[in-house]
Amino acid sequence: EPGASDVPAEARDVTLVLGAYSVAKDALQEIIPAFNAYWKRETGQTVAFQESYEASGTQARSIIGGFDADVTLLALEGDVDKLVGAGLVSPEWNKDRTNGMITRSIVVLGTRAGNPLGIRDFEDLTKPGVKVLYPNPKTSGGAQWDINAIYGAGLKKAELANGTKDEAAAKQFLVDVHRNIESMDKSGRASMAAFEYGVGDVIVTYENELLARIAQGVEYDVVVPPSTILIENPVAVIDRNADRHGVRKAADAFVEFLYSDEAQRLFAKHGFRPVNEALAEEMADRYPQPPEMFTIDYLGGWDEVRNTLYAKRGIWYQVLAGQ
Amino acid sequence: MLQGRWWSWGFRSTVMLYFIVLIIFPIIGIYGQSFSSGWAAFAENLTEPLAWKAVLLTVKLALIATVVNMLIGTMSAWVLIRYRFPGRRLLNSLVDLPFALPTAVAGLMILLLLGPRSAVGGLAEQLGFTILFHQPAIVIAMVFVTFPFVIRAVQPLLEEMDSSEEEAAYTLGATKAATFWKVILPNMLPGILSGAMLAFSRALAEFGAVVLVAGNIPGKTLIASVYIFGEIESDNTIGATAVSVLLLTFSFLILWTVNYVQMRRKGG
Amino acid sequence: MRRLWIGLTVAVFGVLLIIPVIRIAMGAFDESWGGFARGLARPETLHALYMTGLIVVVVTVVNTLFGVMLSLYLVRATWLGRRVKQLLNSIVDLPFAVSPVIGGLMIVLLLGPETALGALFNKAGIDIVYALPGMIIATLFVTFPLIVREVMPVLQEIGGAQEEAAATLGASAWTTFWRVTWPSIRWCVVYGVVLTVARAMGEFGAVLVVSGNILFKTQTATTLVYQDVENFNLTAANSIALVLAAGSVTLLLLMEWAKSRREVH
Amino acid sequence: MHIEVRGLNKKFGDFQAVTNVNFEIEKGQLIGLLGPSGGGKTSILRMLAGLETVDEGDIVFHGKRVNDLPPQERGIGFVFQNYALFKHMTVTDNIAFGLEVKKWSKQKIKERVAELVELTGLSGFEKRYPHQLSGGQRQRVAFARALAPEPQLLLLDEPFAAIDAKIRHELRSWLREMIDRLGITSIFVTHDQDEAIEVADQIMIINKGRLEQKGTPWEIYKNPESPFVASFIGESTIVEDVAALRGFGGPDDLSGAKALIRPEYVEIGKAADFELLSATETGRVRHVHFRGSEWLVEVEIGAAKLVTYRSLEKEILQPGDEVRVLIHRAYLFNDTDSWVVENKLKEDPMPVHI
Amino acid sequence: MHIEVRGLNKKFGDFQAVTNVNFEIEKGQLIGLLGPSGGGKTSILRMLAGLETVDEGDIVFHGKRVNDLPPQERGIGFVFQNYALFKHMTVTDNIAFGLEVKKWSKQKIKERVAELVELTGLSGFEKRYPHQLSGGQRQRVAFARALAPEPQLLLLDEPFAAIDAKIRHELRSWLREMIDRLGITSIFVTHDQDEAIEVADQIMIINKGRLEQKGTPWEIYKNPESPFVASFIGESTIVEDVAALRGFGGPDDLSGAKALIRPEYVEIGKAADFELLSATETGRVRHVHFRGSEWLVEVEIGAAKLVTYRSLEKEILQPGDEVRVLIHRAYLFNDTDSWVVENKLKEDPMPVHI
Ligand SMILES: Nc1ncnc2c1ncn2[C@@H]1O[C@H](COP(=O)(O)OP(=O)(O)OP(=O)(O)O)[C@@H](O)[C@H]1O
Ligand SMILES: Nc1ncnc2c1ncn2[C@@H]1O[C@H](COP(=O)(O)OP(=O)(O)OP(=O)(O)O)[C@@H](O)[C@H]1O
Ligand SMILES: [Mg+2]
Ligand SMILES: [Mg+2]
Ligand SMILES: O=S(=O)([O-])[O-]
Repeated sequence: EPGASDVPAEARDVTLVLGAYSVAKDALQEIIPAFNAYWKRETGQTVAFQESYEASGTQARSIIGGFDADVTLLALEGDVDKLVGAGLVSPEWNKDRTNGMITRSIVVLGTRAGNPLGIRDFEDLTKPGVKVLYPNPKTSGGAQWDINAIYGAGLKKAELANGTKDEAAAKQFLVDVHRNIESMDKSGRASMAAFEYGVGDVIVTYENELLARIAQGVEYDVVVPPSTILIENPVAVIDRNADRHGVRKAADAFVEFLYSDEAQRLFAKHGFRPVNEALAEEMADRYPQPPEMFTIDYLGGWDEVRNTLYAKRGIWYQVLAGQ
Repeated sequence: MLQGRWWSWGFRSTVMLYFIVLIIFPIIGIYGQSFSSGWAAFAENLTEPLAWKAVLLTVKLALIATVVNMLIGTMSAWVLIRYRFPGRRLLNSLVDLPFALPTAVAGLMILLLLGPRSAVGGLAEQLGFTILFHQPAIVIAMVFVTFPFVIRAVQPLLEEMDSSEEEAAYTLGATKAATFWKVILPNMLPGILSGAMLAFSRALAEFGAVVLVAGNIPGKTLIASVYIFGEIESDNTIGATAVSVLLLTFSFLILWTVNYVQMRRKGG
Repeated sequence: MRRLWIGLTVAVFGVLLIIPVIRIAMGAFDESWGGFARGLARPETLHALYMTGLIVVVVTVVNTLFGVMLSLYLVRATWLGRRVKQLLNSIVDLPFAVSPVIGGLMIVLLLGPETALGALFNKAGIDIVYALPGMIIATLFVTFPLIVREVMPVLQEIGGAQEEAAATLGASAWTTFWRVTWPSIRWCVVYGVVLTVARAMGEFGAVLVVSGNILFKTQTATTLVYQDVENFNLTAANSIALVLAAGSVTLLLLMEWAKSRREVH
Repeated sequence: MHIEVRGLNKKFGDFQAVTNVNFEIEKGQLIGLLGPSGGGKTSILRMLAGLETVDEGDIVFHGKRVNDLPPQERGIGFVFQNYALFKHMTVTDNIAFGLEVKKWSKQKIKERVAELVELTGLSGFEKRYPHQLSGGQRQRVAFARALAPEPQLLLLDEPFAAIDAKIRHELRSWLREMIDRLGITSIFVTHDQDEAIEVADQIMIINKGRLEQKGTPWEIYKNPESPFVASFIGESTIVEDVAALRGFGGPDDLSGAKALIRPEYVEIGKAADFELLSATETGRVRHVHFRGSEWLVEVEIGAAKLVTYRSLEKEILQPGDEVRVLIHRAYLFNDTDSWVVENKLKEDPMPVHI
Repeated sequence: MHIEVRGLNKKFGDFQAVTNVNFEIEKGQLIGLLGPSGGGKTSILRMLAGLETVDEGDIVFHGKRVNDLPPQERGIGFVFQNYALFKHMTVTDNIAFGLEVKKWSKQKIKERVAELVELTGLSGFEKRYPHQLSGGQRQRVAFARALAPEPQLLLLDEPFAAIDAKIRHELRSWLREMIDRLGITSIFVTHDQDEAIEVADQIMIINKGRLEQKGTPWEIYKNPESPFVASFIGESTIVEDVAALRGFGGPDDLSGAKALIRPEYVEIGKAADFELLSATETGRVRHVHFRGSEWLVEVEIGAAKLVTYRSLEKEILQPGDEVRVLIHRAYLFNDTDSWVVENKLKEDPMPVHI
């Protein structure tokens, strides 16, 4: 920008463009004012935000297509990898204390109030007559976590039974669950909405989504399966855009702020698990720890998952196509 | 005089340019995209069972929705133009509602009105079938969003129609029904067809309303536009555009045939 | 017979249109008047409605102009061959057969900042995608067939005799159009305009893809409604939907009224 | 079909298009409705067909009041003034329409259509659509379409207006023949008096919504009941001052009366051509027009202008020539009355009151 | 406007509607296009107006080729066969349209419209819409609309078809007068030979897309250049065996020739009526029709049927009466040639070759 060097950086008001995945919206809309107050206090600079909330994949694609976001919060590490691939984000983005992750959650099962079908575990989803909801992993980042959880639980079960991570058994487990699918919506939110409007008996979704609804006064039972996956959602500065707009400093500060206690508490208010160990410790009673919880690494990391589960003719495809 | 020529030449070129840039370019773009990695990739994306099943399902349901709309649309257009009854103007003004409603709201409406908790949904459930998240819901959504087309295409024709043809039929002994079928209907036919074409195309491509009320289960309730959306989101632009191209080509062939037949009939 | 048809039509309208509208109205007033007003008075609602209004106006004006001219050419022009006309005629409808999502994607792919054209505009300081121009182009694309399809059959139906008469009386093409053709097609143009307005107001898929759905910048009424639905803010969603529906119905009622005034000569 | 019409009235808005029309038509007759444009002919026909509601009065077919019967139950055929062909049907389909409605067999329909196509000279045009036909061809299709189902009552609105003399002749004689054979009652509208006189059994003269006179052509020609009829039928010139004409002055009270004199009442020639030279007077030729099969000659006698015909075989006259003129007869009328007067010098001077 | 047409051709699809038509029209002339239905009259007119493209040939106005000039620049007026009135305009607005386009002043437009309304007998209908008018009224509006801007070339497609004799006469004489006053060139289409003969300076006979003959009515009547023209103009009957007729047999080679005999070539009467009784033969009356101003009599001589006219003033004949018949002249033709023969017993036996 012409004249950028004449004016001291602090004195100029800046605009930060934020592209986030939809589930994070409520929390972010509380965090942004907090950051603004903090930053004003610190530097005297006012930061105006332009926010966009879309499904994680959509957001990533928009940014690659030219949407000028400076900071992005996405559902999956994989989506940030796409940005790295497009040269928008430095490959070093996740070399920090939490590997670039800003929130955590786990995949749980939500049932109607009182859990009328007595659902306890993923296993129960295979029973005939149980109508199951999860979104479509093609379009929804949340759904990939859901499928990962079910598949992982299958692996865990096989491992407990005969000591090996039997992929065939896990796949069969996925097939059995999928047999009871009622609807695969386009996003986690849409799936949740359908559940709320009376469709299905059980929804597989983020823990924070259910907690947020319950906090709003909707009556659901949250069933935490003994073995499920730990969800981690990343944040990243879009280096190219931030540099071009000359808002590097504010962008970095905003990301930094997200790690702060203040922000993490706000996230927690909306049902997320903190990434900050001290805080996690403090809130341990609010978030049950499933005994057999596993992370994406149990499945071999995102690269492996992409190559086996969601590959072109991969396991998920075979489940869908009934092969 | 020469000035007049220039004007008309300018108008022609502007309109044609607009048409080419706005309509033809993007469409060529879609074709270009789908073949951007060669014929093999294109073919592979289409021979994908999930893809062609979605296309088949979409075509089938869109056809059903179009036929339904041709029937109720023709009837409604007729009633709204030919009969005078209280509330006619209001009904006439409601026709375009499905367009004005965001398709997401349309989907939501269907969800709320036909879902398992609603009276209709409950009744259907008792009769042993589900509407929502199954094929009936898709058809209903398609019928809803394409409702105005046939009506709006037929109405002006009915208004412009010369009544003497109808009178001639009466004097030849044709009953009202026969006159309708043989004289009035053929006169409305261009409107019905052009409305139906639009409705069909739109139903083929409808996304917002359907995605909310269809189960999107591949092979069962996954329609093409949702499939396309999935492919886009999972970064398979070629797969998405390939299916699009298939639907487009199909639409184009139908439209062309209809136009051809109509032009042939008119000989001009 | 007459009764039967009227009854059936009213039933169809009742089931397909009136009940849903009532349901929307009920949804909008779920939390009584206050909820409705709150839903609408939010700054993002006002901005989104403003964006929608802007798009509707531009798109309607441009497409009406070009739509009417193209219909005239497709029906009457002798400088277009029969085959060419047939071909163009079939292409006109294609935007409808293109999934709006793909339509939007094409605009991003053709005009995005990475493309040659997009870079050109970018240099000139004009953003196309993820900004108003892109949204307008997307809506233009999606609504293009409406007016053409309304006007063409009527032009065919009335035939060229009156226009020929005007030509022999020395009227220029321009005069002939306004004095002779226009009065005959005026109502279907109006129908087409209403359809265009409605469709432009309600368009979702294409706009979603090209707008990036940026709050206070590119968010339109429809994408806002969608977001509200996803965020379980049904009252607000219904309120906005109700406003859009009321807008289009009012437009049509106005048209009916104007028409009935003209009918009594 | 026997037809009776009583006290027929029709208004469009507050324009009285048809006023108190009464008539009766015997089965099998061919009636010509003749009258000036805008007189109400089409309106009467449309009411008979049931296409226009009747404001007042009764229409009775076969002794049965049909006012409320819809057109399709009246057993009529109608040829429209503007043809009203089915745009989307070929010539064949147009003609076959009424037959298909009546559920004739395919074979019979085919034969009938072929016969009518032949008759109306449309062979070779069977597959055409109306917009591909010339004006006269369209009218012939309309004609054939109405005739095809052999209706009981045939209503024809200017059926020959766009058809040339030759085909018109053929159609007329075919119509005549069909009417006689099947006993079809027909009413046809025409603005052409020659046509009405030539074809019709009876003529009804309609003017300003009223039925002025009904009768055979000869009756109407001989005894016109009103000056309107007299001037409408046949050619004529009006002479203001009758008394000035040789043979018409004298004791009779001709004050206020005008004379209508037809060309055939007037004879011109050289002195040698007339036996009763005293009844003639001198005139001067003003114009001579060729009229297809004779000359039309305009002569001036003082202030009065007269026209007469002259055979092509006779010596050709030139404008300015002096000729002897004999007026056989004149049709006199004043505001209240009308009567015919013969040339008193030629015959018995008794006026014939009607 | 001086008009020249050279080698005009027009096809619809592969139907040849107009074939190699050539003619020239002097400024200020009134030309009648006469011919059977479907002959191509409308097509020629439309090409002159620029409403139909010319496949081949040139149209030249005032020495300038106008093939590619659009209608609005040709300075023409056109009366359409189907009227083509502006549906949404009143009578006044329809007539005023061409004047407004020419930017006449309000006052002048008003006067001109009033004049034309008066002339066409449409007073009182100024505020009506076309659908509220009778057929003839519509045609009159079409007529007035085309005349209003006083075009240089007036093209009229059956302008009088739906108008009654009286108004037709007025319109015609007004048209004639305007043409003479302003030097407007006019071409009008008609299927009615009487009309063409009465009104036109010159007649062009169009048949099957070809121009058969062009000339004054009297020329065409006297010297028809083809059997088609001969039979199309005037009434006539065809006699197959000419030699059997008295006065036409003899040394000439009549093999294969047929005779066309017009009513005015035939004279009937009692023996006393004829000077050259040897030239007559005996015939029998078959039918007598009233023809408005004379009788049409059909007579039979052996196998031949003839028609002739008879004055109303003469003694009335009855079917079956025996009469003497004199045939003055016959128009003979075979496949290659045609010529006129006079009755040899009556005059000089030299045939007149044309
Ligand atoms: N659009 C068309 N397509 C095909 N044939 C046509 C078309 N228009 C006219 N014709 C044919 O061309 C011939 C000449 O038509 P045209 O209208 O010139 O006849 P016309 O002499 O005006 O007859 P009429 O006296 O019946 O009006 C007719 O045989 C007609 O059927
Ligand atoms: N719909 C209408 N509204 C008002 N006036 C009408 C309507 N239809 C006919 N008229 C008037 O009624 C009168 C009679 O019309 P009609 O059509 O019966 O005349 P017509 O005798 O058939 O004349 P033409 O020989 O010109 O066809 C005319 O003056 C006409 O203007
Ligand atoms: Mg009439
Ligand atoms: Mg014609
Ligand atoms: O918004 S989701 O990508 O988690 O569905």
